[in-house]
Amino acid sequence: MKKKRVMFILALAVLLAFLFVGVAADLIAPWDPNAVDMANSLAGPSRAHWLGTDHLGRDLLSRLIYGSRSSVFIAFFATGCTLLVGMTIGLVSGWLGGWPDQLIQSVVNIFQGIPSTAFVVAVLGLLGPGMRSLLIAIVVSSWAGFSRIVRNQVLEVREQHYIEGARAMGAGGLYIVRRHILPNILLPLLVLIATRIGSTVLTVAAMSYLGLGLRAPASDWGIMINDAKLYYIRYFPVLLAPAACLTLFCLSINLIADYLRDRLDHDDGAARML
Amino acid sequence: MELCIQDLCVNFSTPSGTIPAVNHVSLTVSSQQVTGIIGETGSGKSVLGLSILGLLQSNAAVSGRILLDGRELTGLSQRELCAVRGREIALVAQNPATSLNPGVRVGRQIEEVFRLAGESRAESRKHTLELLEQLAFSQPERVARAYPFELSGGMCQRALTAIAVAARPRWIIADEPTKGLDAVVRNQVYDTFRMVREHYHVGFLVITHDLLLARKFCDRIVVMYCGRVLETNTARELFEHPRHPYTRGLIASLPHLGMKPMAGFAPAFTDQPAGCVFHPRCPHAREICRREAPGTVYCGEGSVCCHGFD
Amino acid sequence: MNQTLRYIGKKLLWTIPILLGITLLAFALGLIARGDPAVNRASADPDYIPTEEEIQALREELGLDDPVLIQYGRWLGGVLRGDLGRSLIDDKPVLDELLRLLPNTLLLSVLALAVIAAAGLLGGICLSLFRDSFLDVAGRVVLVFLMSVPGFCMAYFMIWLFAQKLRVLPTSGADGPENFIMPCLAVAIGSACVVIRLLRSSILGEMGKNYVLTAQAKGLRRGQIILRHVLRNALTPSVTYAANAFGGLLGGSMITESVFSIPGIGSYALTAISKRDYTAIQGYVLFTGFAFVLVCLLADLICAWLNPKIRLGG
Amino acid sequence: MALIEMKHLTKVFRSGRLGSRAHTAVDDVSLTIGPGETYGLMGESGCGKSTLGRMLTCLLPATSGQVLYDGRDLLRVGKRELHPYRRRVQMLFQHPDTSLNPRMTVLDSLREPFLLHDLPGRAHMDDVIREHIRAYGIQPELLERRASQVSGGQTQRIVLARIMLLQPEFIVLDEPTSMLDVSVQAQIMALLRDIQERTGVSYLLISHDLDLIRRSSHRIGIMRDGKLLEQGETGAVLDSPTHPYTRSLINSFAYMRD
Amino acid sequence: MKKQRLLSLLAGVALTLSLAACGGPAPAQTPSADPAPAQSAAAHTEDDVLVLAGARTLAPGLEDVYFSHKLLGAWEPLISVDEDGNPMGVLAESWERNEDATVWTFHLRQGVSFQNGEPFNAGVVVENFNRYKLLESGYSQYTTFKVNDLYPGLIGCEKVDDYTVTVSFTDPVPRLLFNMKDTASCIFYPGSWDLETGYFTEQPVGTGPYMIQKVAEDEYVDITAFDGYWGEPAKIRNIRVRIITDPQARYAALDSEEIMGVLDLGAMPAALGDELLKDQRFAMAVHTSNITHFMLLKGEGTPFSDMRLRQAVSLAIDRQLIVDQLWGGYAMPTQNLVNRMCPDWVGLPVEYDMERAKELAAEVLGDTRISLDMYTRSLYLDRGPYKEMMEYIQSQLAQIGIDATVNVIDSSTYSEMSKAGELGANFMTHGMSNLNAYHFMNMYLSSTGSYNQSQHLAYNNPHADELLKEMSTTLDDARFHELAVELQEIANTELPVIPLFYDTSNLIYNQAQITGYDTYRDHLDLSRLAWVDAQ
Repeated sequence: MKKKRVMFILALAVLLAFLFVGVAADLIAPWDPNAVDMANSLAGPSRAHWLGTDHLGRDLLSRLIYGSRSSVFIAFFATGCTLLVGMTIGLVSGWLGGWPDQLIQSVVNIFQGIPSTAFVVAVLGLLGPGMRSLLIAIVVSSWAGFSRIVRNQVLEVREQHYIEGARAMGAGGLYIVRRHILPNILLPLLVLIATRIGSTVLTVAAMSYLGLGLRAPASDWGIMINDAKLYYIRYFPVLLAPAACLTLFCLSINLIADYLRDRLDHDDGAARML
Repeated sequence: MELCIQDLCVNFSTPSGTIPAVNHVSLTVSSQQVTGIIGETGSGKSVLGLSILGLLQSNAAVSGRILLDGRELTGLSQRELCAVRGREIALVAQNPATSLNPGVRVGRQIEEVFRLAGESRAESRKHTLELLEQLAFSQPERVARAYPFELSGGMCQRALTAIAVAARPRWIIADEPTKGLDAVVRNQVYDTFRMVREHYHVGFLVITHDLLLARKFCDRIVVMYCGRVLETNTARELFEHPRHPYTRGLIASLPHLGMKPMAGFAPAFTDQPAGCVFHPRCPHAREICRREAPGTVYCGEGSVCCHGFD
Repeated sequence: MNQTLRYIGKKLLWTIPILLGITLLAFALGLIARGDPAVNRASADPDYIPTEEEIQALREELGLDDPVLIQYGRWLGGVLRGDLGRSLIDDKPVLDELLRLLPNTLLLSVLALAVIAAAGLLGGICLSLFRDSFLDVAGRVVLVFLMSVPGFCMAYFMIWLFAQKLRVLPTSGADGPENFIMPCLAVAIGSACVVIRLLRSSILGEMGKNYVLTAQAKGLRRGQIILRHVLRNALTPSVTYAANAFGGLLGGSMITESVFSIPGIGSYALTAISKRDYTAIQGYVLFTGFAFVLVCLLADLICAWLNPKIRLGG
Repeated sequence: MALIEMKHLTKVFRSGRLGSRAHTAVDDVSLTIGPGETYGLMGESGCGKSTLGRMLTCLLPATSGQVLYDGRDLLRVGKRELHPYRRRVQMLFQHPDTSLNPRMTVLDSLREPFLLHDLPGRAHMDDVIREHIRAYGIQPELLERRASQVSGGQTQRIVLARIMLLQPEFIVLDEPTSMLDVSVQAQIMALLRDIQERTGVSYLLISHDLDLIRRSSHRIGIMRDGKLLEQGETGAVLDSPTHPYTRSLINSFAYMRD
Repeated sequence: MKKQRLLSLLAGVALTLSLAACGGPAPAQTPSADPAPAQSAAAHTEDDVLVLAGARTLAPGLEDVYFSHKLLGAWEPLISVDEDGNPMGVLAESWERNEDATVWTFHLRQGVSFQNGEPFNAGVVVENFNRYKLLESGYSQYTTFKVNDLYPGLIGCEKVDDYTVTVSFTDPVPRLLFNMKDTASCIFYPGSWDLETGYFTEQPVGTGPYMIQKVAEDEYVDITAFDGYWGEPAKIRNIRVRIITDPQARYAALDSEEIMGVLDLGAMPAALGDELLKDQRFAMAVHTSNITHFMLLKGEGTPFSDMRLRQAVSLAIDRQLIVDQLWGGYAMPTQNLVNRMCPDWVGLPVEYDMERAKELAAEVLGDTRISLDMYTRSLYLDRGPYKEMMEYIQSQLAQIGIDATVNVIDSSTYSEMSKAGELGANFMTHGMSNLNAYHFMNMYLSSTGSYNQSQHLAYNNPHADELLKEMSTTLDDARFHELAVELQEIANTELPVIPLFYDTSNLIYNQAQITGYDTYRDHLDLSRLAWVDAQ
């Protein structure tokens, strides 16, 4: 058990590091990420540029730092919005039951009828690239899956006796949802959020790679990888650095999700001891 | 034919400390008789039953020896234990509804035992239908084709019994056969077990918290509490003249015998009392009971483990 | 047996409103598109700027000024007759293009599904069989790593390794079967890792159940128990995820198809999007939606076959 | 003088598409329970006794019939008006392990009545609770534990203590001890008897154990497939049963006892 | 149990690191270091297929007015241009025009037959001209066929005898030959197009050295040598031109010798090209291209209507640095908007002086700073490091008080915004397809020029208008050249638009295996390609 905890702490540290770097990008970044210095493009690591420069002579390290700001923040913000939309609809549908539940579930089925990547790309294609449409695309394409999972959790909790007990004591719907249902679906929700952030980061990077993500002035790891496509032969870190950041970030998120999922199973398992 | 347990200890290591489920139990059980192990939740009766077949969870530490006709089971490797399970000692597990594979037809789960014994597919099918007929199933074909969730609690129990009996074992361990069943179904289970006992001459070890079933079906009874054996005796003798205060209290709390409650609560695993484990709840507890754990005293056809009989 | 048929009937009946809903969704997506497709139709050649009249003539021809409902009705009528409309750029019927490009994407998706299923089954069973052994822990670390590597980096790494350095496989193109090995791996690795982890945790979950105790009491060894008893019940979540992934692949994996230059549905969608050809995008969304719903239906039926409680209890 | 009276209570469950398949769980049951009285409801599993109990506590809407309490029909009372009655009619459930919210400590669970109704002593509720639980055999150190770290018997005591904080007049006991051991069952039934003597609360005891019902109820009702076959004084019904089903029940319990 | 767990963790981490590491350093060392294939492949025989690759399809099919790109050699025009940009006869041997250039007579080459064996004669040319008349704006991925621009005032084409035709116009067309270059005078065997629309209904037949054998849409096109070709027969019998959209995949295909060379627009980005050239297996054929890269500044209602500010912007851009750093040194910096392949082109000075740029900017802006939104279309990104160039110019303009932003937009948004005049600065390419100096300069310099208005340049210079008017009517070629030179000097100083550099098409090919890529200075001719060690 201890080994798992160490991995969890490590992953959490990496995640917080990325967040901190994203927030304090202006302070940390040694150079202005967009300062072009054509003379020494694709230069190797030097005292001035710790990780060297990209094909336009811009400092690779600063671009990574600012890249983390957009990649990481979009992932968290998009997942946050999906969480809000999906959870509220899932809660309403799970708690009310009856025909509202049927209605919402049929809408969810329709939205889930289209594979998520195709959906994101279609929405992006139609709304045009850019941060705003990227967020809309991610939320629109993934709220359905989210709300279905939340609904199933709510249905499971609703059957327990302590909910009936609370209703017997005269508790209203809102009170029960706030004090009984939400705390009990929190942990499975955390697992879901963690896995979803991991996949969102990859989707954002993929969309930027396809040129559908952020617009030219803003840059994230996906765009850096796309730019590096032509120059990585001459100076490999141009591709390795953003790819490594992306992989490391997803790795830490997935490890955190694993740890939370194990704790979730652990709770249920305890009862079966004897 | 004898199954003898010598000084068996089972401890479970969990994140919140080690749990002593069974400590220093010694028993001898003969296949000529039906032996019942009575005890309440947390008394370690199920753990004792499962440790005979080596089916405990991975975090269990077992010490002491279990001998089947002189052959030591505790030392066997997994492969050898698999040979013993089913063929020599069979198990009828707890809560029948979930002890059958929900995705496989009942008939096939019974046939599997015959196939394991080397019979052909046709023979196994024939034997399965015969066995179901014998266990008082009115339409054996329908039951064989049905899935476990399509059967009632009683029918599942009888199907489990069929699985146990199919391999012609010499011993059957039945773990809580009547838990959560209605009175009518409970009687059916009793009738089934009695038929199996007479027809297959099988040694029974019944683990239950249902005192009435134990009194009616078992020849000898062992009373367990907090992982220890407090008293053993013949069924009739134990109910008419219960010696140990816990046994007396248990019988007195039966609804049709006055339902008089015992004092105190069963102790949690992590803080077991010193001396005699029952002394906090025992009306006749004396100073010695608080200090020293009593030894086992043999009298008449049974034994008791209480300072009152030193 | 008729209960099973009734269950399948119910499921089929239920997909029709979903398909209708998808057509509504696809059309709505088309409507919110920014930009005037007529303008963009005429400006494929970079040096040529369309005049005002030409654009207006095109708008009439494409009926872009009619009220929305009429456009939807006309479009839906077409869809039911199998006509997904014509591309706004090269005026080719969308359905014919999609069907022409389908074989490549289908081959890629089926190969990927095979890899996901094989790796998933093999990996899931091995990891759960040798629980907490060296293989299990090392395997899990590698899986988490492979899951986190973005698809396109994996693709480049493979091209560089197999095509340039070892010269074992062709770099791109779609003529021979060997061209599909690398793209299939690039697409399948991510999902395969997820399926392995899913199957492993559901097998271990099932191992804790009571019927495993009965099986052990019959004298079966751990391997036999997993194969004969546990696997059947543990497969449901993995089958659903694999079907979901396969449905997604049918939508064409844009990146793999563009990196490996495989003309498939994904690359068609990508060009349609860059040219803002919203009839083609609508057709694409509809096509993948239909395929996805059918695949999910198939997955439901497999799950129903796997555990009878859904089929008969339903 | 009836504390609570059920008249022609019926509950039909609709299932399948457009409610094509109907299953009558409770079929035209009428019974009255006086103050301070325990009414034993005996029947095999699936005979609708739990459904009846849930309708009584307004957890489940009835298809037809009346539940007269304090001169009012609880089924027709509006939601806001029902709130005060909620305090006076409570229920104890069969499965202890899901009767308490696993994410809350025992103390939090016991505080809930104060949050829902303005009970006396609301300001210093913790002290009131600590004092209150002594009478229910709950050790103080249990208060900090989570629901999953408490045994079945202790959970039923905690739920009982929580219910009694609301000073109810009527409690439905839905197979309160069927999941417990014999000795713990005896303790819980003794506790219920003390509470009844102390507060005069009346019970509807639902069980499939005839011996338990015989031992602890003043009047008894036999139910099968939603119908109330026979009811009356416990001794009268069990010594000279009129309905053949009652006789077979008595024999099957006697079968095990001789 | 504990120790074994820790061991497995370490092994797992080591495994993953090795996986990443081996992906790391290895490619840093250049491809040439790895061992060349043990022994060079056996000598090539007659029917070995030569595989080449390009970024886009060269045979779009029936939807395209030419069916396939001229590069494939499936069809030939009447008139083309030689390496110096002067008109050269292909299917038309010689020509003369009447006094006021309203009637042109063409003497056709004899002994030419179509790929279906039919003879090439005057009747065919007349049919083709009838088809030209139908194509007001013939759609093509390459160059749109606009008959009113190419043949202004065309009356028709009459057959004089079997091998002579006359083409007559309502008013004089002195530079007709330049207009008729390549795609404008494509000749196909009649009967394969719809007589109302002019679009092909079946695969057309041309007279070129190669026949189109098989078109696998989006994948490749196979061509085979046409034995009955009137000119020098093709050296390689079978060629397959594959479509590999991703530049990185083309690089990998060349390196693994799957393809022998690349061709067409954006064949190989400079950065990847340089890497390949380090390996002596590869060489680069640099062909001049008629495409010039421009930076257009919106003049209407902006400070850029002031000539001095435009000059400041031009002076602030070091064109040589852009060419050397981003385009691998192959492009040619220029300030003259006319393409160097045009015969009337004249070399003019290209200046880069940041100090004078700052002075000029200060004169116009004083110390206020202005903002400038620079746009380019997403389809240019694959053709070259466009975004990188704009980001360089962005940082240069910042030094002279102009805060620029870089925006990449898709084609349809581009058309909308350019129509609405929202494009502050627009980076684009413009090809002089028919090398007619007047036609090109009129678009930008004349106050009523099509690009001047559509791109809101707001440039008008009455003197330039006069010169242009005279140019359009003069019949005297020498006078035409004089006027062209004077206009170029005006544009070079007044800069209605800011030309950046002349593009070159850099085609990488495997010189160890094939030759003939650089037969001509200005274009690639597939029929001249040959195996190095052909038997």
